[in-house]
Amino acid sequence: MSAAGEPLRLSVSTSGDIGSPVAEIHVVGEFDRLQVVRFDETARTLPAALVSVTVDLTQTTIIDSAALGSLIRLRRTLERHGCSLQVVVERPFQITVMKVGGLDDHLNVRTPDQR
Amino acid sequence: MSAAGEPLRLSVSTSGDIGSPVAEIHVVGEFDRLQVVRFDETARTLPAALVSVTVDLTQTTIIDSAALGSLIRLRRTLERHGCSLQVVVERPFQITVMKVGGLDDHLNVRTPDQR
Amino acid sequence: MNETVDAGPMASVRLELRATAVSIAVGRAVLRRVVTFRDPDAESSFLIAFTEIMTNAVDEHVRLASDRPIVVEIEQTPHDLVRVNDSGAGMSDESLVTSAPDGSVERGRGLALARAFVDDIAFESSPSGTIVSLPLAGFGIIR
Amino acid sequence: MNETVDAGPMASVRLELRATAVSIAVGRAVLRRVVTFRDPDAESSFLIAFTEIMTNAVDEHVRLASDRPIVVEIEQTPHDLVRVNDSGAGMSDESLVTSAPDGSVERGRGLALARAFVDDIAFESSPSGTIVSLPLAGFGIIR
Ligand SMILES: Nc1ncnc2c1ncn2[C@@H]1O[C@H](COP(=O)(O)OP(=O)(O)O)[C@@H](O)[C@H]1O
Ligand SMILES: Nc1ncnc2c1ncn2[C@@H]1O[C@H](COP(=O)(O)OP(=O)(O)O)[C@@H](O)[C@H]1O
Repeated sequence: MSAAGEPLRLSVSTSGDIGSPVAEIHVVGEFDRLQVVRFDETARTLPAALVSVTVDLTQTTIIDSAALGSLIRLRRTLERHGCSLQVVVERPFQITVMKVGGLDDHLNVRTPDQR
Repeated sequence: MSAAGEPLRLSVSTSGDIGSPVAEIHVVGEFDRLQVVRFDETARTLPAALVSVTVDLTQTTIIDSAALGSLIRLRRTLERHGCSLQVVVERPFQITVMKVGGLDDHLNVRTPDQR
Repeated sequence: MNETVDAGPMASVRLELRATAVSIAVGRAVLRRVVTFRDPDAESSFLIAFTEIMTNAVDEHVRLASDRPIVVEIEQTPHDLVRVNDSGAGMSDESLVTSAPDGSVERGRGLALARAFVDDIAFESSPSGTIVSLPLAGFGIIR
Repeated sequence: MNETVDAGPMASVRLELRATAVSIAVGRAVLRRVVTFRDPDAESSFLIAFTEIMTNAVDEHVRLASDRPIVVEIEQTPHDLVRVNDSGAGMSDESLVTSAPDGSVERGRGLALARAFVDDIAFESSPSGTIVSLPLAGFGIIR
Protein backbone atom coordinates (compact mmCIF):
# COMPACT_ATOMS: atom_id res chain seq x y z
CA MET A 1 0.00 0.00 0.00
CA SER A 2 1.57 3.27 -1.07
CA ALA A 3 2.03 6.31 1.11
CA ALA A 4 -0.54 8.10 -1.02
CA GLY A 5 -3.25 5.80 0.30
CA GLU A 6 -2.50 7.09 3.76
CA PRO A 7 -4.61 4.37 5.35
CA LEU A 8 -5.63 4.57 8.96
CA ARG A 9 -3.21 2.82 11.24
CA LEU A 10 -4.58 1.56 14.52
CA SER A 11 -2.68 0.08 17.39
CA VAL A 12 -4.03 -1.09 20.71
CA SER A 13 -1.91 -1.53 23.80
CA THR A 14 -3.01 -2.61 27.25
CA SER A 15 -1.24 -2.03 30.55
CA GLY A 16 -1.97 -1.33 34.24
CA ASP A 17 -2.49 -3.59 37.27
CA ILE A 18 -3.99 -7.04 36.88
CA GLY A 19 -7.01 -5.80 38.81
CA SER A 20 -7.41 -2.58 36.83
CA PRO A 21 -6.19 -2.92 33.28
CA VAL A 22 -6.25 0.07 30.95
CA ALA A 23 -6.03 0.23 27.17
CA GLU A 24 -4.86 2.81 24.69
CA ILE A 25 -5.95 2.99 21.05
CA HIS A 26 -3.53 4.95 18.93
CA VAL A 27 -4.98 6.27 15.67
CA VAL A 28 -2.70 7.49 12.88
CA GLY A 29 -3.76 9.09 9.57
CA GLU A 30 -7.21 9.70 8.12
CA PHE A 31 -9.89 8.88 10.68
CA ASP A 32 -12.92 9.21 8.41
CA ARG A 33 -16.02 7.34 7.44
CA LEU A 34 -14.07 4.92 5.27
CA GLN A 35 -12.05 3.85 8.30
CA VAL A 36 -14.73 3.98 10.97
CA VAL A 37 -15.65 0.34 10.34
CA ARG A 38 -12.12 -0.73 11.22
CA PHE A 39 -12.09 1.44 14.31
CA ASP A 40 -15.42 -0.03 15.45
CA GLU A 41 -14.07 -3.55 14.88
CA THR A 42 -10.93 -2.80 16.82
CA ALA A 43 -12.97 -1.31 19.64
CA ARG A 44 -15.00 -4.54 19.82
CA THR A 45 -11.86 -6.56 20.52
CA LEU A 46 -11.15 -4.65 23.74
CA PRO A 47 -11.31 -6.90 26.83
CA ALA A 48 -14.42 -6.34 28.94
CA ALA A 49 -12.48 -6.02 32.19
CA LEU A 50 -10.89 -2.66 31.32
CA VAL A 51 -11.32 0.24 33.71
CA SER A 52 -10.17 2.92 31.32
CA VAL A 53 -9.62 3.40 27.59
CA THR A 54 -7.66 6.24 26.05
CA VAL A 55 -8.00 7.08 22.35
CA ASP A 56 -4.95 8.99 21.18
CA LEU A 57 -5.85 11.07 18.12
CA THR A 58 -2.77 13.31 18.16
CA GLN A 59 -1.38 11.72 14.99
CA THR A 60 -4.52 11.88 12.87
CA THR A 61 -4.62 14.09 9.77
CA ILE A 62 -8.42 13.92 9.37
CA ILE A 63 -11.17 13.52 12.00
CA ASP A 64 -14.62 13.77 10.45
CA SER A 65 -18.12 13.67 11.89
CA ALA A 66 -18.39 9.93 11.21
CA ALA A 67 -15.31 9.43 13.40
CA LEU A 68 -17.00 11.46 16.13
CA GLY A 69 -20.05 9.20 15.83
CA SER A 70 -17.75 6.21 16.28
CA LEU A 71 -16.20 7.69 19.43
CA ILE A 72 -19.68 8.37 20.83
CA ARG A 73 -20.61 4.71 20.22
CA LEU A 74 -17.41 3.60 21.93
CA ARG A 75 -18.14 5.70 24.99
CA ARG A 76 -21.65 4.21 25.19
CA THR A 77 -20.31 0.64 25.04
CA LEU A 78 -17.59 1.28 27.62
CA GLU A 79 -20.05 2.96 29.96
CA ARG A 80 -22.08 -0.25 30.09
CA HIS A 81 -19.01 -2.03 31.51
CA GLY A 82 -18.23 0.79 33.91
CA CYS A 83 -15.16 1.72 31.91
CA SER A 84 -14.15 5.36 31.37
CA LEU A 85 -13.04 6.89 28.06
CA GLN A 86 -10.67 9.70 27.41
CA VAL A 87 -9.70 11.17 24.07
CA VAL A 88 -6.38 12.93 23.52
CA VAL A 89 -5.96 15.62 20.86
CA GLU A 90 -3.16 18.10 20.29
CA ARG A 91 -3.10 19.89 16.92
CA PRO A 92 -5.34 22.98 16.53
CA PHE A 93 -7.68 21.33 14.01
CA GLN A 94 -8.15 18.36 16.33
CA ILE A 95 -9.09 20.65 19.22
CA THR A 96 -11.52 22.53 16.94
CA VAL A 97 -13.23 19.31 15.82
CA MET A 98 -13.93 18.32 19.42
CA LYS A 99 -15.07 21.80 20.45
CA VAL A 100 -17.36 22.35 17.43
CA GLY A 101 -18.67 18.82 17.80
CA GLY A 102 -19.68 19.74 21.38
CA LEU A 103 -17.80 16.71 22.69
CA ASP A 104 -15.14 18.16 25.01
CA ASP A 105 -17.00 16.97 28.11
CA HIS A 106 -18.82 13.96 26.72
CA LEU A 107 -15.62 12.35 25.41
CA ASN A 108 -13.43 13.65 28.22
CA VAL A 109 -11.11 15.41 25.79
CA ARG A 110 -7.55 16.17 26.93
CA THR A 111 -4.37 17.54 25.44
CA PRO A 112 -1.16 15.53 26.05
CA ASP A 113 0.00 17.82 28.88
CA GLN A 114 -3.30 17.23 30.73
CA ARG A 115 -3.06 13.43 30.74
CA MET B 1 3.78 18.54 2.74
CA SER B 2 1.58 15.50 3.21
CA ALA B 3 2.59 11.92 2.56
CA ALA B 4 0.14 11.90 -0.34
CA GLY B 5 2.31 14.38 -2.20
CA GLU B 6 5.08 11.82 -2.13
CA PRO B 7 7.62 14.36 -3.35
CA LEU B 8 10.98 13.29 -4.59
CA ARG B 9 13.60 13.30 -1.88
CA LEU B 10 17.17 13.77 -2.96
CA SER B 11 20.29 13.52 -0.86
CA VAL B 12 23.87 13.89 -1.94
CA SER B 13 26.82 12.56 0.01
CA THR B 14 30.49 12.73 -0.86
CA SER B 15 33.31 10.55 0.41
CA GLY B 16 36.58 8.97 -0.77
CA ASP B 17 40.22 10.10 -0.65
CA ILE B 18 41.09 13.78 -0.91
CA GLY B 19 42.65 13.06 -4.28
CA SER B 20 39.76 10.98 -5.60
CA PRO B 21 36.43 12.06 -4.12
CA VAL B 22 33.25 10.20 -5.03
CA ALA B 23 29.62 11.24 -4.65
CA GLU B 24 26.37 9.39 -4.26
CA ILE B 25 22.94 10.80 -5.11
CA HIS B 26 20.16 8.97 -3.36
CA VAL B 27 16.73 9.36 -4.97
CA VAL B 28 13.56 8.47 -3.05
CA GLY B 29 9.98 8.50 -4.38
CA GLU B 30 8.60 9.57 -7.74
CA PHE B 31 11.42 10.34 -10.16
CA ASP B 32 9.34 11.81 -12.99
CA ARG B 33 9.24 14.82 -15.24
CA LEU B 34 7.88 17.02 -12.46
CA GLN B 35 10.98 16.29 -10.39
CA VAL B 36 13.60 16.18 -13.11
CA VAL B 37 14.26 19.92 -12.73
CA ARG B 38 15.25 19.39 -9.10
CA PHE B 39 17.44 16.45 -9.99
CA ASP B 40 19.18 18.49 -12.70
CA GLU B 41 19.73 21.33 -10.24
CA THR B 42 21.14 18.97 -7.64
CA ALA B 43 23.43 17.41 -10.24
CA ARG B 44 24.78 20.88 -11.09
CA THR B 45 25.93 21.37 -7.49
CA LEU B 46 28.30 18.38 -7.67
CA PRO B 47 31.97 19.39 -7.23
CA ALA B 48 33.96 19.25 -10.48
CA ALA B 49 36.80 17.24 -8.94
CA LEU B 50 34.79 14.05 -8.52
CA VAL B 51 36.09 10.83 -10.03
CA SER B 52 32.89 8.86 -9.69
CA VAL B 53 29.16 9.51 -9.10
CA THR B 54 26.65 6.84 -8.11
CA VAL B 55 22.91 7.46 -8.48
CA ASP B 56 21.02 5.13 -6.17
CA LEU B 57 17.47 4.62 -7.52
CA THR B 58 16.59 1.60 -5.37
CA GLN B 59 14.07 3.59 -3.33
CA THR B 60 12.20 5.19 -6.21
CA THR B 61 8.54 4.29 -6.86
CA ILE B 62 8.45 5.84 -10.35
CA ILE B 63 11.19 6.23 -12.97
CA ASP B 64 9.85 7.66 -16.21
CA SER B 65 11.44 8.44 -19.56
CA ALA B 66 12.05 12.07 -18.53
CA ALA B 67 14.11 10.77 -15.60
CA LEU B 68 16.10 8.62 -18.02
CA GLY B 69 16.73 11.74 -20.13
CA SER B 70 18.03 13.46 -17.02
CA LEU B 71 20.42 10.60 -16.24
CA ILE B 72 21.72 10.70 -19.82
CA ARG B 73 22.39 14.44 -19.44
CA LEU B 74 24.19 13.79 -16.16
CA ARG B 75 26.42 11.18 -17.74
CA ARG B 76 27.29 13.59 -20.57
CA THR B 77 28.27 16.34 -18.09
CA LEU B 78 30.34 14.01 -15.92
CA GLU B 79 32.12 12.59 -18.92
CA ARG B 80 33.40 16.06 -19.76
CA HIS B 81 35.18 16.10 -16.39
CA GLY B 82 36.46 12.57 -16.73
CA CYS B 83 34.09 11.39 -14.02
CA SER B 84 32.33 8.02 -14.24
CA LEU B 85 28.65 7.39 -13.53
CA GLN B 86 26.97 4.33 -12.18
CA VAL B 87 23.27 3.83 -11.55
CA VAL B 88 21.97 1.36 -8.97
CA VAL B 89 18.54 -0.27 -9.29
CA GLU B 90 17.03 -3.21 -7.44
CA ARG B 91 13.28 -3.69 -7.77
CA PRO B 92 12.01 -5.54 -10.87
CA PHE B 93 10.30 -2.50 -12.38
CA GLN B 94 13.51 -0.47 -12.00
CA ILE B 95 15.52 -3.15 -13.80
CA THR B 96 12.89 -3.23 -16.57
CA VAL B 97 12.99 0.53 -17.06
CA MET B 98 16.75 0.46 -17.61
CA LYS B 99 16.62 -2.57 -19.88
CA VAL B 100 13.74 -1.32 -22.06
CA GLY B 101 15.33 2.13 -22.13
CA GLY B 102 18.43 0.47 -23.60
CA LEU B 103 20.58 2.08 -20.92
CA ASP B 104 22.15 -0.86 -19.04
CA ASP B 105 25.56 -0.20 -20.57
CA HIS B 106 25.36 3.51 -21.22
CA LEU B 107 24.48 4.31 -17.60
CA ASN B 108 26.57 1.51 -16.14
CA VAL B 109 23.57 -0.01 -14.39
CA ARG B 110 24.19 -2.23 -11.36
CA THR B 111 22.16 -4.02 -8.71
CA PRO B 112 23.22 -3.48 -5.07
CA ASP B 113 25.06 -6.83 -4.91
CA GLN B 114 27.18 -5.83 -7.93
CA ARG B 115 28.46 -2.57 -6.46
CA MET C 1 -13.81 38.71 -27.82
CA ASN C 2 -15.46 35.46 -28.58
CA GLU C 3 -18.02 34.46 -25.98
CA THR C 4 -18.19 30.69 -25.87
CA VAL C 5 -21.44 29.01 -25.02
CA ASP C 6 -20.01 26.10 -23.11
CA ALA C 7 -17.82 25.56 -20.10
CA GLY C 8 -16.40 29.01 -19.30
CA PRO C 9 -12.89 29.05 -17.91
CA MET C 10 -11.60 25.53 -17.58
CA ALA C 11 -11.38 24.10 -14.11
CA SER C 12 -7.86 23.16 -13.04
CA VAL C 13 -9.33 19.78 -12.32
CA ARG C 14 -12.83 18.45 -12.78
CA LEU C 15 -13.66 15.14 -11.16
CA GLU C 16 -16.74 13.02 -11.74
CA LEU C 17 -17.10 10.56 -8.91
CA ARG C 18 -19.52 7.83 -7.96
CA ALA C 19 -21.45 8.13 -4.72
CA THR C 20 -19.15 5.98 -2.57
CA ALA C 21 -16.93 6.54 0.45
CA VAL C 22 -13.82 5.84 -1.65
CA SER C 23 -14.70 8.87 -3.79
CA ILE C 24 -14.28 11.11 -0.76
CA ALA C 25 -10.74 9.84 -0.23
CA VAL C 26 -10.06 10.26 -3.96
CA GLY C 27 -11.17 13.88 -3.73
CA ARG C 28 -8.82 14.48 -0.82
CA ALA C 29 -5.93 12.82 -2.66
CA VAL C 30 -6.47 15.13 -5.64
CA LEU C 31 -6.69 18.22 -3.44
CA ARG C 32 -3.45 17.30 -1.71
CA ARG C 33 -1.78 17.08 -5.09
CA VAL C 34 -3.28 20.19 -6.66
CA VAL C 35 -3.28 22.59 -3.71
CA THR C 36 -0.21 23.80 -1.85
CA PHE C 37 -1.54 24.22 1.67
CA ARG C 38 -0.14 26.89 4.00
CA ASP C 39 0.65 24.35 6.70
CA PRO C 40 -0.50 20.92 7.85
CA ASP C 41 -3.21 22.38 10.07
CA ALA C 42 -4.68 24.39 7.18
CA GLU C 43 -4.58 21.21 5.09
CA SER C 44 -6.43 19.11 7.66
CA SER C 45 -8.95 21.88 8.37
CA PHE C 46 -9.85 22.40 4.71
CA LEU C 47 -9.93 18.69 3.94
CA ILE C 48 -12.28 18.00 6.86
CA ALA C 49 -14.72 20.62 5.54
CA PHE C 50 -14.42 19.07 2.07
CA THR C 51 -14.95 15.60 3.54
CA GLU C 52 -18.19 16.64 5.25
CA ILE C 53 -19.57 18.28 2.13
CA MET C 54 -18.66 15.26 0.00
CA THR C 55 -20.20 12.94 2.58
CA ASN C 56 -23.48 14.82 2.38
CA ALA C 57 -23.43 14.72 -1.42
CA VAL C 58 -22.73 10.96 -1.35
CA ASP C 59 -25.50 10.39 1.22
CA GLU C 60 -27.96 12.37 -0.89
CA HIS C 61 -27.16 10.41 -4.07
CA VAL C 62 -27.42 7.12 -2.18
CA ARG C 63 -30.74 8.20 -0.63
CA LEU C 64 -32.15 8.90 -4.09
CA ALA C 65 -30.40 5.88 -5.66
CA SER C 66 -29.01 8.33 -8.19
CA ASP C 67 -26.42 6.98 -10.59
CA ARG C 68 -25.32 10.44 -11.65
CA PRO C 69 -21.80 11.46 -10.71
CA ILE C 70 -20.86 13.94 -8.02
CA VAL C 71 -18.78 16.63 -9.68
CA VAL C 72 -15.84 18.24 -7.93
CA GLU C 73 -14.27 21.27 -9.58
CA ILE C 74 -11.04 22.87 -8.51
CA GLU C 75 -10.97 26.33 -10.04
CA GLN C 76 -8.48 29.15 -10.24
CA THR C 77 -10.64 32.00 -11.51
CA PRO C 78 -11.42 34.52 -10.20
CA HIS C 79 -10.46 33.06 -6.81
CA ASP C 80 -9.10 29.64 -5.96
CA LEU C 81 -11.97 27.48 -4.82
CA VAL C 82 -13.31 23.95 -4.68
CA ARG C 83 -16.88 23.30 -5.73
CA VAL C 84 -18.89 20.17 -4.98
CA ASN C 85 -21.97 19.65 -7.17
CA ASP C 86 -24.56 17.00 -6.44
CA SER C 87 -27.79 16.09 -8.22
CA GLY C 88 -29.84 15.63 -5.07
CA ALA C 89 -33.17 17.11 -4.06
CA GLY C 90 -31.57 20.13 -2.39
CA MET C 91 -31.11 21.13 1.22
CA SER C 92 -33.94 22.27 3.42
CA ASP C 93 -33.71 25.76 4.95
CA GLU C 94 -33.72 24.04 8.30
CA SER C 95 -30.62 21.96 7.54
CA LEU C 96 -28.84 25.16 6.54
CA VAL C 97 -29.24 26.76 9.95
CA THR C 98 -29.17 23.93 12.49
CA SER C 99 -26.08 23.83 14.70
CA ALA C 100 -24.25 20.78 16.01
CA PRO C 101 -25.99 18.63 18.62
CA ASP C 102 -24.09 17.98 21.79
CA GLY C 103 -23.34 14.95 23.89
CA SER C 104 -24.54 11.54 22.90
CA VAL C 105 -26.26 12.19 19.54
CA GLU C 106 -24.29 10.29 16.90
CA ARG C 107 -25.04 12.36 13.81
CA GLY C 108 -25.69 15.91 12.62
CA ARG C 109 -22.25 17.51 13.06
CA GLY C 110 -21.16 17.59 9.42
CA LEU C 111 -22.30 21.03 8.35
CA ALA C 112 -21.27 22.57 11.68
CA LEU C 113 -17.72 21.26 11.18
CA ALA C 114 -17.58 22.41 7.56
CA ARG C 115 -18.74 25.89 8.56
CA ALA C 116 -16.38 26.11 11.51
CA PHE C 117 -13.37 25.36 9.32
CA VAL C 118 -14.36 27.26 6.16
CA ASP C 119 -16.00 30.55 7.17
CA ASP C 120 -16.79 31.59 3.63
CA ILE C 121 -18.45 28.36 2.58
CA ALA C 122 -21.41 29.06 0.28
CA PHE C 123 -24.44 26.91 -0.53
CA GLU C 124 -26.62 27.12 -3.63
CA SER C 125 -29.41 24.62 -3.32
CA SER C 126 -32.38 23.88 -5.55
CA PRO C 127 -34.70 20.90 -6.04
CA SER C 128 -32.32 19.67 -8.75
CA GLY C 129 -29.18 19.71 -6.68
CA THR C 130 -26.77 21.48 -4.41
CA ILE C 131 -23.54 23.34 -5.18
CA VAL C 132 -21.24 23.99 -2.26
CA SER C 133 -18.28 26.36 -2.76
CA LEU C 134 -15.26 26.14 -0.51
CA PRO C 135 -12.88 29.09 -1.09
CA LEU C 136 -9.22 28.25 -0.61
CA ALA C 137 -8.26 31.75 0.58
CA GLY C 138 -6.32 31.44 3.83
CA PHE C 139 -5.74 27.71 3.36
CA GLY C 140 -3.56 27.46 0.30
CA ILE C 141 -3.21 28.06 -3.40
CA ILE C 142 -3.75 25.95 -6.48
CA ARG C 143 -0.40 24.99 -8.01
CA MET D 1 -33.49 -2.29 -22.90
CA ASN D 2 -33.17 1.43 -23.25
CA GLU D 3 -30.16 2.44 -25.34
CA THR D 4 -29.00 5.79 -24.05
CA VAL D 5 -27.33 8.17 -26.42
CA ASP D 6 -24.89 9.64 -23.94
CA ALA D 7 -22.25 8.36 -21.58
CA GLY D 8 -22.91 4.63 -21.31
CA PRO D 9 -21.97 3.01 -18.02
CA MET D 10 -20.60 5.57 -15.63
CA ALA D 11 -16.88 5.60 -15.10
CA SER D 12 -15.79 4.91 -11.53
CA VAL D 13 -13.90 8.13 -11.84
CA ARG D 14 -13.68 10.61 -14.66
CA LEU D 15 -11.02 13.29 -14.45
CA GLU D 16 -10.67 16.37 -16.62
CA LEU D 17 -7.18 17.73 -16.31
CA ARG D 18 -5.24 20.63 -17.76
CA ALA D 19 -2.19 19.93 -19.86
CA THR D 20 0.43 20.36 -17.11
CA ALA D 21 2.96 18.13 -15.40
CA VAL D 22 1.03 18.42 -12.12
CA SER D 23 -1.93 16.72 -13.81
CA ILE D 24 0.14 13.61 -14.34
CA ALA D 25 0.87 13.39 -10.63
CA VAL D 26 -2.81 14.03 -9.89
CA GLY D 27 -3.75 11.11 -12.13
CA ARG D 28 -1.34 8.83 -10.29
CA ALA D 29 -2.67 9.97 -6.92
CA VAL D 30 -6.21 9.10 -8.01
CA LEU D 31 -5.15 5.70 -9.38
CA ARG D 32 -3.39 4.86 -6.11
CA ARG D 33 -6.61 5.63 -4.27
CA VAL D 34 -9.03 3.90 -6.62
CA VAL D 35 -7.04 0.80 -7.59
CA THR D 36 -5.87 -1.90 -5.22
CA PHE D 37 -2.61 -2.99 -6.81
CA ARG D 38 -1.37 -6.56 -6.52
CA ASP D 39 1.97 -5.50 -5.10
CA PRO D 40 4.25 -2.45 -5.11
CA ASP D 41 6.00 -3.59 -8.28
CA ALA D 42 2.70 -3.92 -10.16
CA GLU D 43 1.78 -0.46 -8.89
CA SER D 44 5.00 1.16 -10.10
CA SER D 45 4.88 -0.68 -13.43
CA PHE D 46 1.32 0.36 -14.23
CA LEU D 47 1.84 3.92 -13.03
CA ILE D 48 4.94 4.35 -15.19
CA ALA D 49 2.97 3.27 -18.27
CA PHE D 50 0.19 5.68 -17.26
CA THR D 51 2.76 8.44 -16.71
CA GLU D 52 4.20 8.02 -20.20
CA ILE D 53 0.79 8.08 -21.85
CA MET D 54 -0.27 11.14 -19.87
CA THR D 55 3.02 12.86 -20.69
CA ASN D 56 2.39 12.35 -24.40
CA ALA D 57 -1.16 13.68 -24.09
CA VAL D 58 0.11 16.74 -22.20
CA ASP D 59 2.88 17.32 -24.76
CA GLU D 60 0.39 17.08 -27.60
CA HIS D 61 -2.00 19.60 -26.01
CA VAL D 62 0.89 21.95 -25.28
CA ARG D 63 2.18 21.59 -28.85
CA LEU D 64 -1.24 22.59 -30.21
CA ALA D 65 -1.81 25.19 -27.47
CA SER D 66 -5.09 23.40 -26.82
CA ASP D 67 -7.04 24.54 -23.80
CA ARG D 68 -9.25 21.47 -23.83
CA PRO D 69 -8.91 19.08 -20.92
CA ILE D 70 -7.25 15.70 -21.02
CA VAL D 71 -9.82 13.18 -19.85
CA VAL D 72 -8.88 10.20 -17.71
CA GLU D 73 -11.53 7.55 -17.15
CA ILE D 74 -11.22 4.70 -14.70
CA GLU D 75 -13.82 2.13 -15.67
CA GLN D 76 -15.08 -1.12 -14.25
CA THR D 77 -17.07 -2.51 -17.18
CA PRO D 78 -16.66 -4.90 -18.80
CA HIS D 79 -13.03 -5.06 -17.63
CA ASP D 80 -11.18 -2.77 -15.27
CA LEU D 81 -9.24 -0.28 -17.31
CA VAL D 82 -7.86 3.22 -17.42
CA ARG D 83 -8.42 5.34 -20.50
CA VAL D 84 -6.57 8.52 -21.41
CA ASN D 85 -8.27 10.74 -24.00
CA ASP D 86 -6.57 13.69 -25.61
CA SER D 87 -7.77 16.16 -28.25
CA GLY D 88 -4.53 16.20 -30.20
CA ALA D 89 -3.90 15.66 -33.88
CA GLY D 90 -3.41 11.91 -33.51
CA MET D 91 -0.36 9.67 -33.61
CA SER D 92 1.50 8.89 -36.79
CA ASP D 93 1.78 5.24 -37.81
CA GLU D 94 5.50 5.63 -37.45
CA SER D 95 5.31 6.70 -33.81
CA LEU D 96 3.20 3.61 -33.12
CA VAL D 97 5.91 1.19 -34.24
CA THR D 98 9.22 2.85 -33.40
CA SER D 99 11.17 1.20 -30.59
CA ALA D 100 13.32 2.84 -27.94
CA PRO D 101 16.59 4.45 -29.01
CA ASP D 102 19.67 3.36 -27.18
CA GLY D 103 22.61 5.10 -25.65
CA SER D 104 22.86 8.83 -25.56
CA VAL D 105 19.59 9.91 -27.18
CA GLU D 106 17.62 11.81 -24.54
CA ARG D 107 14.05 11.27 -25.75
CA GLY D 108 11.78 8.75 -27.44
CA ARG D 109 11.50 6.03 -24.77
CA GLY D 110 7.99 6.80 -23.56
CA LEU D 111 5.90 4.48 -25.71
CA ALA D 112 8.44 1.68 -25.43
CA LEU D 113 8.23 1.83 -21.64
CA ALA D 114 4.43 1.97 -21.67
CA ARG D 115 4.29 -1.06 -23.99
CA ALA D 116 6.86 -3.00 -22.01
CA PHE D 117 4.87 -2.63 -18.79
CA VAL D 118 1.32 -2.93 -20.16
CA ASP D 119 1.28 -5.62 -22.84
CA ASP D 120 -2.37 -5.11 -23.71
CA ILE D 121 -2.17 -1.36 -24.16
CA ALA D 122 -4.43 -0.23 -27.03
CA PHE D 123 -4.28 2.93 -29.14
CA GLU D 124 -7.15 4.50 -31.07
CA SER D 125 -5.89 7.53 -32.87
CA SER D 126 -7.58 9.89 -35.30
CA PRO D 127 -6.92 13.46 -36.46
CA SER D 128 -9.22 14.65 -33.66
CA GLY D 129 -7.43 12.91 -30.85
CA THR D 130 -6.03 9.79 -29.29
CA ILE D 131 -7.53 7.34 -26.82
CA VAL D 132 -5.15 5.02 -25.03
CA SER D 133 -6.55 2.12 -23.01
CA LEU D 134 -4.53 0.57 -20.22
CA PRO D 135 -6.19 -2.62 -18.94
CA LEU D 136 -5.67 -3.27 -15.23
CA ALA D 137 -5.77 -7.07 -15.57
CA GLY D 138 -2.71 -8.52 -13.83
CA PHE D 139 -1.95 -5.26 -12.03
CA GLY D 140 -4.86 -4.72 -9.72
CA ILE D 141 -8.56 -4.16 -9.35
CA ILE D 142 -10.73 -1.10 -8.97
CA ARG D 143 -12.03 -0.87 -5.40
N1 LIG E 1 -26.03 18.07 -0.36
C1 LIG E 1 -27.15 17.87 0.38
N2 LIG E 1 -28.32 17.56 -0.24
C2 LIG E 1 -29.44 17.36 0.48
N3 LIG E 1 -29.52 17.46 1.83
C3 LIG E 1 -28.37 17.76 2.51
C4 LIG E 1 -27.14 17.99 1.82
N4 LIG E 1 -26.21 18.29 2.75
C5 LIG E 1 -26.82 18.23 3.94
N5 LIG E 1 -28.13 17.93 3.82
C6 LIG E 1 -29.12 17.76 4.90
O1 LIG E 1 -28.62 18.37 6.07
C7 LIG E 1 -28.61 17.45 7.16
C8 LIG E 1 -27.50 17.77 8.14
O2 LIG E 1 -26.23 17.45 7.57
P1 LIG E 1 -24.97 17.24 8.50
O3 LIG E 1 -24.84 18.42 9.42
O4 LIG E 1 -23.82 16.97 7.62
O5 LIG E 1 -25.30 16.01 9.41
P2 LIG E 1 -25.59 14.48 9.01
O6 LIG E 1 -25.17 14.31 7.59
O7 LIG E 1 -24.78 13.70 9.99
O8 LIG E 1 -27.08 14.31 9.20
C9 LIG E 1 -28.51 16.09 6.49
O9 LIG E 1 -29.01 15.07 7.32
C10 LIG E 1 -29.34 16.30 5.23
O10 LIG E 1 -30.71 16.12 5.52
N1 LIG F 1 -1.14 11.20 -27.71
C1 LIG F 1 -0.32 11.50 -28.75
N2 LIG F 1 -0.73 12.37 -29.73
C2 LIG F 1 0.09 12.68 -30.75
N3 LIG F 1 1.33 12.18 -30.92
C3 LIG F 1 1.80 11.31 -29.99
C4 LIG F 1 1.01 10.94 -28.87
N4 LIG F 1 1.74 10.05 -28.13
C5 LIG F 1 2.92 9.91 -28.76
N5 LIG F 1 2.97 10.66 -29.88
C6 LIG F 1 4.10 10.77 -30.84
O1 LIG F 1 4.96 9.67 -30.64
C7 LIG F 1 6.30 10.12 -30.39
C8 LIG F 1 7.06 9.17 -29.50
O2 LIG F 1 6.57 9.21 -28.19
P1 LIG F 1 7.43 8.66 -26.96
O3 LIG F 1 7.89 7.29 -27.27
O4 LIG F 1 6.62 8.83 -25.73
O5 LIG F 1 8.72 9.58 -26.92
P2 LIG F 1 8.86 11.14 -26.65
O6 LIG F 1 7.56 11.63 -26.11
O7 LIG F 1 9.99 11.23 -25.68
O8 LIG F 1 9.19 11.72 -28.01
C9 LIG F 1 6.13 11.51 -29.81
O9 LIG F 1 7.28 12.32 -29.98
C10 LIG F 1 4.92 12.03 -30.59
O10 LIG F 1 5.32 12.53 -31.82
